Amino acid sequence: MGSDLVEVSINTIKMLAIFLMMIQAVPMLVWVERRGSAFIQRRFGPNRVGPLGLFQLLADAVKFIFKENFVPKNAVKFLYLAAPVLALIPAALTFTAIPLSTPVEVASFELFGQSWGPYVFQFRGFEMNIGIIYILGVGSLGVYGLLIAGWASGNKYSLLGAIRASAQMISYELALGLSIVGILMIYGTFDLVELIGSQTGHLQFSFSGKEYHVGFLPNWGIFFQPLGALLFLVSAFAESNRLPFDLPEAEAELVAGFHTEYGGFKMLVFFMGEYGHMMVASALFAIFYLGGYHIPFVSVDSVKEFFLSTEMFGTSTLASLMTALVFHLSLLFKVIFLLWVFVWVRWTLPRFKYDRLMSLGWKTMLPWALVNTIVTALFIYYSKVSG
Amino acid sequence: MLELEVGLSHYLVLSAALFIVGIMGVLIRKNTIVILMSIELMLNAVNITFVAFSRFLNNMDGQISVFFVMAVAAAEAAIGLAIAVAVFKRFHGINIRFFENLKG
Amino acid sequence: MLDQLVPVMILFVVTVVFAGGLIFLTAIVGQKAKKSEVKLMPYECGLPGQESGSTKIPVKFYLTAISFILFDLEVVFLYPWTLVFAENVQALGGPLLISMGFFMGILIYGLIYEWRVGGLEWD
Amino acid sequence: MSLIDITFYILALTTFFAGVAVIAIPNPVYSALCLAITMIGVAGLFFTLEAYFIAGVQLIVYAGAVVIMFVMVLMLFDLKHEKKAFSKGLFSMILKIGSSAVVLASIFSAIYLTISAKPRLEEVNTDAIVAAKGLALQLFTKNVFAFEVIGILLLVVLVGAIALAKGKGGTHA
Repeated sequence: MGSDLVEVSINTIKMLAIFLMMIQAVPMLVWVERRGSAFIQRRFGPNRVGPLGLFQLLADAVKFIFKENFVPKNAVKFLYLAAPVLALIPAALTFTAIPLSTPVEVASFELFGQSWGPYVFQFRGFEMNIGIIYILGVGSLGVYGLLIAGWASGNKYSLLGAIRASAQMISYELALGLSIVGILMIYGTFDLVELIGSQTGHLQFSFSGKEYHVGFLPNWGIFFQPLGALLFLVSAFAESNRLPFDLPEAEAELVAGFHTEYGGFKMLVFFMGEYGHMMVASALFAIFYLGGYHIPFVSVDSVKEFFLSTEMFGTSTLASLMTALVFHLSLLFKVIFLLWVFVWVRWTLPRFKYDRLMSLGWKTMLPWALVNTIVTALFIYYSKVSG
Repeated sequence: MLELEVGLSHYLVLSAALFIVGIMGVLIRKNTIVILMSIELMLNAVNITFVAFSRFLNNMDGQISVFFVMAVAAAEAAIGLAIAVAVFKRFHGINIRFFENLKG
Repeated sequence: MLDQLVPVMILFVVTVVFAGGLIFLTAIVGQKAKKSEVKLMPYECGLPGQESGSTKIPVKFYLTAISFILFDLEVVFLYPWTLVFAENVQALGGPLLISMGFFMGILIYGLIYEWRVGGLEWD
Repeated sequence: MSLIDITFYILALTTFFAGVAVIAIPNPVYSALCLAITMIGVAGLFFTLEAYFIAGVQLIVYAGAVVIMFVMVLMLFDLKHEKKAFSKGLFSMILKIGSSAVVLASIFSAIYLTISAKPRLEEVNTDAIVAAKGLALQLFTKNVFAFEVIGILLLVVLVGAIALAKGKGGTHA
C-alpha cells in the first residue's frame, strides 16, 4: 500500500472506489439485460422512469429497500441472512485484484508547503503478486454462498437446488482451471500485468527456429489458444450460473432453486454477486485472450507522447493519467462487449436438462481441456526445442 | 517469555494448539465426518509448521512437503467420506459405533 | 506481503459492512407486516408440504465432489509445472514432458475408467 | 507491535477459535463451515509467511474442494440435530482431556527450550513468481518420484471411491 501516509490513503480510496465501481455497475448491467432482452424479443424494455428507462433500476433499488425483511419459519436466521453477503464477497475480492489499466506516475509536487515525492499508482484495487492463483482460489469460495443459502432457508427444494447448483459449479471449475493452464504455458507467468504486457504488437510466433509475422492481427492470446478461449467462456457461463446453465435456479424447475425463500434486498445482493462473477469472468477473458487493456496497434508511449504534446494535459502527471484512462476505456469496451455476449446468449439459447448439463461438463469440456493442455505442451516443446 | 514480536516460536505454538484441537476432536466427537474434519485440522497444523520452518530456514523443502501433505490429505478425506456414506446407507447414521461391525 | 494481505482484509470488512448494513437497513426501514402463519411456510408452490422427515436425496452428488477433488489436485499440480515448462524448455523439456505425461496419463485413465464404469452417469 | 504482528495475531486467533468451534459445535454443518474459516485463516497465515503460491493452492484445494465436499455430504445426510454429539463417560472424558494436556505441555516446553535464537519475522518481500518457480523447479527435478506416486495414489482413490459408490439408491436405500 506504499510507504507514507498519503500513498496508503490514496491506495485505500482507490480500492474502495473500484469496489463501489463494481457495486454500481450492477444496476447498469440489469438495465442492459432488460433492454437487451426487450431488443432481442422485439419489445420495449423499461422506458417509463427517466430517459430510456435508465432510472428504472434506481427506482427498483429503492423499492427493494422498503420491502419487508422476511425470514421463513424453519430457516436458520443467522445463516439465512448471511448467505447473500457470502455470495458477494468472492466477487468483490476478485474484481479488485484485476489490473484495469497502465500505472499512473505522479511526479513530485509541492503542496501545503511540503514536497511529496514521486508516486506510481497501480490502476487496480490492490496489487496481488500471484494474480491468477489468488483469483482462482477466491473464485472457488463462491460455492459457499449457494450452499448456505439453500440449506439455511429450510426448504427441501431450495436445498436440492443449492446442491445441484454447487455440483454444476464445481464440475465446470475443472474445465476453467485447465483452460487457464494453456494460457499460462504460453506466457509462463501468474502475474496478470506481465501476461498483458506480452500481448502487445502484431501477431508473431517462432516455430522451430523460423519467425512468423502476421502483420494485420494483434498479438492476442486468442490466436494462440482458440480452443482454450472457447472452454474458458463456456465454463465462465457455468461458473456464474448463467443461462444456458442456470437450471438450478430456473423458475420452471425447482422454483428458483437456492434463492426460493429470498426476496427484497437480499435477492438484489444475490444479483450483485452473480453480476460480479460475470464481470470478473469477462474481465479475465479480456485479459487472457483479448490483450487486456492494450489497444491493438497502439503502444502506450505513443499515446503518452500524444498527450504530452497537447497543451491542456502537458504535465507528465496529467499525461500518464490520461493514457491510463484511454487504456482503461479499451478494457472497458472489451468487457462491455463480453457482457453483451452473456446477455445475448441468455436470451437466445434454451436451457440444458440437468443430466445433459453435467455430462457436458464431465464428458466433453474436461476431455477437451485435457487435450488442449497436452497439445499446447507438445506445440511449445517442438517449437522451442528443435529450433 | 512472552514477546509480542512475531517469531518462529509463535507459529510453532499456534500449530501445536491446532494439533491438540484436532486430537481432542478425534477423541471426543462421535460423528464420523467430524472426526475426519479434525484429522484435516491436524494435517493443517503440520502444514503450518512445515511452512514456518521453510520460511525461517530459507529452504524450499518445507513447501514441497506441504504440497504432498495436501494431496494425501485430500485423497484421505475423499476415501473417508466414501466409507462414511456407505456406512450411512447401511446403518442410517454415521455414528462411530457403526464402524465396529465392518468386516475384515 | 503486507500491501497484499491488508487490502484484502480491509475489503472483506468493507463488503460485509456494506452488504450486511444494507440488509439490516431494510430490516429496520422495511414494511412491518403482521406475522401470518401461512406466509412463513416454506414455499411449496401451492401444495401444503408433507414434512416427510428425512428427504431421499440421491447420493450421486458426493461422487461428483470426490472426482472433483481428485481432478482439482491434478490441475493444481499442473500450475507449477507450467511455470517450469515455459521457462526452461530447452534444458529440461524432455524429462518434464515425460513426468507430466505419466501423471496425466494415469489421471486420464482414471477419467476413462470412471466414464466406462458409469461414475459420470446421471439418473 | 508493527502491522505484521497485528495481522498475524488476527489470523492466528481466527484460525484457532474456528478450529475449536469445529469440534465444539454439536451440529456438524456448522462445524464444517467453521472448518472452512480455519482453512481460509491458515491460507492467510501462509501469506504472512510469504509462501504465496502455497497459500493460493491451500485456498483452491482445501477451502475450495475438500471442505465443500464435507459441506455437501453433511447437507445430503440432513441429520437432525445431534443431541449426544460428544462421547459419554466422565472417566474416559477426563482421561482424554488429561492425555491431550500432557501432550500439549510437552510440545510447548519443547518449543520453548529448543528455540534458543528467536528469529524475528521481518518482511523479505520475495517476488512471488520467482519463489513459485524455485519451488516448482525443485518439485519437478528433485521430488519427481514422489510426484508420480501421488498420481498413482489419486488413481487408487478414484477407483476405490467408485467401488464404494456402486451401491444402489439414495441415502435411504
